[in-house]
Amino acid sequence: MPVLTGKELRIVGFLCNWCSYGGADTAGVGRFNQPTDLRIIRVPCSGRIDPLFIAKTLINGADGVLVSGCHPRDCHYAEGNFYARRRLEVLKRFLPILGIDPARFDYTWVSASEGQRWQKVVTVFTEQIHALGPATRHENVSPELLAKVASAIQGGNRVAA
Amino acid sequence: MTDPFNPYLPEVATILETVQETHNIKTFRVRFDDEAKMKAFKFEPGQVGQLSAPGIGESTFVINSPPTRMDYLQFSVMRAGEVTAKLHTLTAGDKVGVRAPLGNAFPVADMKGKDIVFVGGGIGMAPLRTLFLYMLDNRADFGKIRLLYGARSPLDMAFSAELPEWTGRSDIETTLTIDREAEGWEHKVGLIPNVLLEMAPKPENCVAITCGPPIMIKFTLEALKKLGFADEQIVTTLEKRMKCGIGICGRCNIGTSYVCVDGPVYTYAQLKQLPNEL
Amino acid sequence: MSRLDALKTRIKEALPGLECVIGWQKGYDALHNTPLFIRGEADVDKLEWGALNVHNPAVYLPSFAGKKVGVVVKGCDSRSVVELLQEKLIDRDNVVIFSAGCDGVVDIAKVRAKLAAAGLSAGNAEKVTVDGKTVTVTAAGKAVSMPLAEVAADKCLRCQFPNAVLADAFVGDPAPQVQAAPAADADLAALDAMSVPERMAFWRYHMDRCIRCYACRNACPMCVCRDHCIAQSREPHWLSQEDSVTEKLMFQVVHAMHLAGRCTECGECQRACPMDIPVLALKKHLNRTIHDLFNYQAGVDVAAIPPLLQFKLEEDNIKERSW
Amino acid sequence: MAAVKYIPREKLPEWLKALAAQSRVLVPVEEGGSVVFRQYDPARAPVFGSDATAPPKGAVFPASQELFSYAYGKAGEENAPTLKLDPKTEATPTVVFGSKPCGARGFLIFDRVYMGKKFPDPYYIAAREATVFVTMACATVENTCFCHWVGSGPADAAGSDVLLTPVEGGYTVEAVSEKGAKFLDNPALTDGAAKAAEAEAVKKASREALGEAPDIATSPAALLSLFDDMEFWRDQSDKCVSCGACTYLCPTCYCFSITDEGTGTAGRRMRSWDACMHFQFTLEASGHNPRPTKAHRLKNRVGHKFSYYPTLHDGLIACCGCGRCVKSCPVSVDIREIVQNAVAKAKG
Repeated sequence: MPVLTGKELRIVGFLCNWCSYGGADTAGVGRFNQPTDLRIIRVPCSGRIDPLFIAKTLINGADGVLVSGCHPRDCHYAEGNFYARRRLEVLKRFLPILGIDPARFDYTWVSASEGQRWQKVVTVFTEQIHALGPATRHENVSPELLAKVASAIQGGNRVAA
Repeated sequence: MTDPFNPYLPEVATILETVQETHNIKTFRVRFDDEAKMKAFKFEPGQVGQLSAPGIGESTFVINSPPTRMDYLQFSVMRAGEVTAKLHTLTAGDKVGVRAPLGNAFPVADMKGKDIVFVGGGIGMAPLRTLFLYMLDNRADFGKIRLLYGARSPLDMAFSAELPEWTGRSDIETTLTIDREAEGWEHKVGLIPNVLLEMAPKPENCVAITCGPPIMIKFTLEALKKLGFADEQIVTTLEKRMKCGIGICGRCNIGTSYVCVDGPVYTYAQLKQLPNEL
Repeated sequence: MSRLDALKTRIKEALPGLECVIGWQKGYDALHNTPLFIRGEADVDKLEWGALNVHNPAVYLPSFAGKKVGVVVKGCDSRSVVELLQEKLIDRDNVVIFSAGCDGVVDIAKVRAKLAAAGLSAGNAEKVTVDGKTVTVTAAGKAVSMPLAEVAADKCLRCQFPNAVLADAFVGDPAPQVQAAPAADADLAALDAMSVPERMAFWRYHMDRCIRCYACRNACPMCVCRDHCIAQSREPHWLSQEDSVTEKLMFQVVHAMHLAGRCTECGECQRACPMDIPVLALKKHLNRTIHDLFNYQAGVDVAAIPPLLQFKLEEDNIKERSW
Repeated sequence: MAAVKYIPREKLPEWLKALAAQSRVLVPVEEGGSVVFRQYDPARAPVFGSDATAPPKGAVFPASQELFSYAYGKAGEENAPTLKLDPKTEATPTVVFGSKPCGARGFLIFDRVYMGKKFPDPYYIAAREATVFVTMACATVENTCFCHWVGSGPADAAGSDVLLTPVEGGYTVEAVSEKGAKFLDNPALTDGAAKAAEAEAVKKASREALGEAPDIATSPAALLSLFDDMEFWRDQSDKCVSCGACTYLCPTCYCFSITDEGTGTAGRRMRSWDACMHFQFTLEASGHNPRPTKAHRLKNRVGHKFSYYPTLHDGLIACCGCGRCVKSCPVSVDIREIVQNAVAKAKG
């Protein structure tokens, strides 16, 4: 997909059908100014989001991932977002061990009527990703950094040899 | 310098026509885009090809048109997995890849001058069709030709457009059967092995060629044995998961026999020699 | 009576009612034990108990669904059995658990390194004796002694469960708890000390040599999907066949995330890895996260519900971002 | 055969640098506790002492390689849709330096299949022809070594182009093939006649260290006779966890999968290592699987190596006896034991 080099980054949004997708729509209908980096994938519920969707997106080079669902206690399916909250929090804390900046991923709740909140979330998150700049992929680690880390590993099965 | 032959590289072909045979069987008639290659293409009845939907993958199907009719190569595809599901979305004008011919062929030379009994069940009619039509196109070379073709119901019967011709010809004897009574069905009702026993073909100077689902094959073999057919007089075809189609990749072997090159056609006598791993 | 003899006696008594009993026996050389499937009384005498029983036999249990089997376990292995019971992946009535106190098992990679330092190859091991706290390996005619603490598996150094969490036949005296509070995990400490980009380089370095054999997955007692793993599915197409670090690391993420709140840290994934890739570190990190967030440890309570299969209306430790 | 040459240990880098100037040179190096073949880097000392964790199989048969790329063109108002397939069979000139004899000999098993008369494999042939094996004879052997069972030995030059033998202070160097002879033209190599006897003694000693090999000549018939004895195969496979370590690390395992990777409009058809120990290997779209359990699959693996392949290829066993399948197996499944059990059981 064509990216406006230097201007846009690749941010993927997973939005639940019932609240946040509606919230984004409300923001659009209200003609609120928003950055255009976000590509939205609509899912039935934040509880449908396998944390691996996000991990795969980031490992494959996306610059940021934003998840948004219904506010807790407002889930269309009663409790999907409660499960999602646990999974997403675990994932967020898992990312740094992989070498991915956890600031590249956030999750939040936006209801269908909260067009302004959506505008704010998108704007803040996009600015946050722009501050981080384009993501590096594992494949593209610089030879210098690779050599530095490799020389620190003395061999053996251990991380901390 | 021309590149050496690359057995992994499909010929790009165009679908000329498709026929929705049943709810899950679709027939594709294709021609190579390279006319010179199409004109030079040779195969024998029973040989298979790998039909590709590049981007999804390829699967093995018998070329079920006969080598006597080279306007196109015909493949009939039953929807089962990822590749066949993709192929079913294709239509006239779409591109496919074809790697063919692969595998062995029916022992046609051994069948000359003999009576022939075809016993086909469901999609198993596809491999028989190529040989059946080849024999019709060389009718004088063979003795009495009988076809027993069965399916679960009339709606499951592939090649239905051709059935009136097959049943109407006087130089062959065609019997159609379905498993259970259906409205408007004018042919036999009964399981293939039972109908075969009723037909009672004589084994003398005769070859039986059968293909179909495993359970049908099992009971058809029993019926043929009951009728007195020797193992050498019974010919069938095998199916295995294949990737390379050229005897290398290692998944279609039954002991020392690689179904993709040594098969898919085997006599019952040959099958009995193989280890039990169907 | 030794722990081993006591185990043999109990197994012999129970064997007639069981499909088999899974334990360990001597392997192809002195340094390697190997899983044993006791199907007849003559097999019972092959049973071994000790520091070379490195494998987790719980991995085999789900494949015996519907049959009643026995399993000999170390304390750590018993947690896998408990977790399988927690998730109803095996039936309590169909498993008989034999156990004894465990004094720790070796990490063969560490033994290999010790021998290499002495100019010897583990591939020439002729004799291994474990005497209390010392392991002595004879290779190419030379005996090398090493403190068990220096060649024990990492998990043993921080072991909380030297005795089975759950057993039907626990024989002999319980093994003593590891003295002193377990130190922080060295692997995690090392990764914690790295910057985020350094960790990316770390995984790039290690995953590069992954051969995608899936030994880590297949040796994992909690990887119960086995033949139906999404790593090898085309629909959905989670992983491609490209020989890239991205694909290889992505599988480790799949494995780790599917173990979140379920992993008992038996270490089989890393032990099984023929390429010595430190894949356990990912699970250790997740376990720490799970513990921090939900104060939960997998495989210690048959009645407990894994943390990602439940929730609280107000989470105690999750601080959501305010925009 | 050309005369024996000699290279002192400290001159090896000089020779390696000269080779690396002309081709890709792969040497065994230590990486995170494993020994793997990597492109020669003067800053990383090669490890020649012990056998590499992974053999140099990927030098000729990569874990994953492109067979061809595909690209669809959309139908316009005038033109029909298009499909373009673009194969790449070229290979990089490569020297595999410092593999053990078993690692090089593995390709002799490949050759019979990939260089057959009916369907020679252009990808394999290009890579094979572009690769030279400078092999290191074994001065020591390990518990898992059994090359002498399968008609080979610790100084077997079959499949190699040059054979080095470690001697005091350095290595003797012998050209094995014509291709290899061309590589000895380097000032770092001197006359080695004085070292020849010592080298022969090293070869003899390591061969003797392996001891006598058991008689497994009847393995093809024995394994076939046990085909339907599923209790035997259950017992042999009980502890197997069905991973692919044994096959992927095997210098003779040559099976592969073909998959398409890419988007709907463009991508690549890949060939990648596959393992007969995986359930998916023979799984058919219908759901039927001719090798549904690990017992069936292990039977095929052992059967292929010690029965079917030798039956088809003049008795050549499809195993080079490197022992990696034993050493790297997470549960120590021992193929030697299985073959011996089969031979014994078939004898009755």
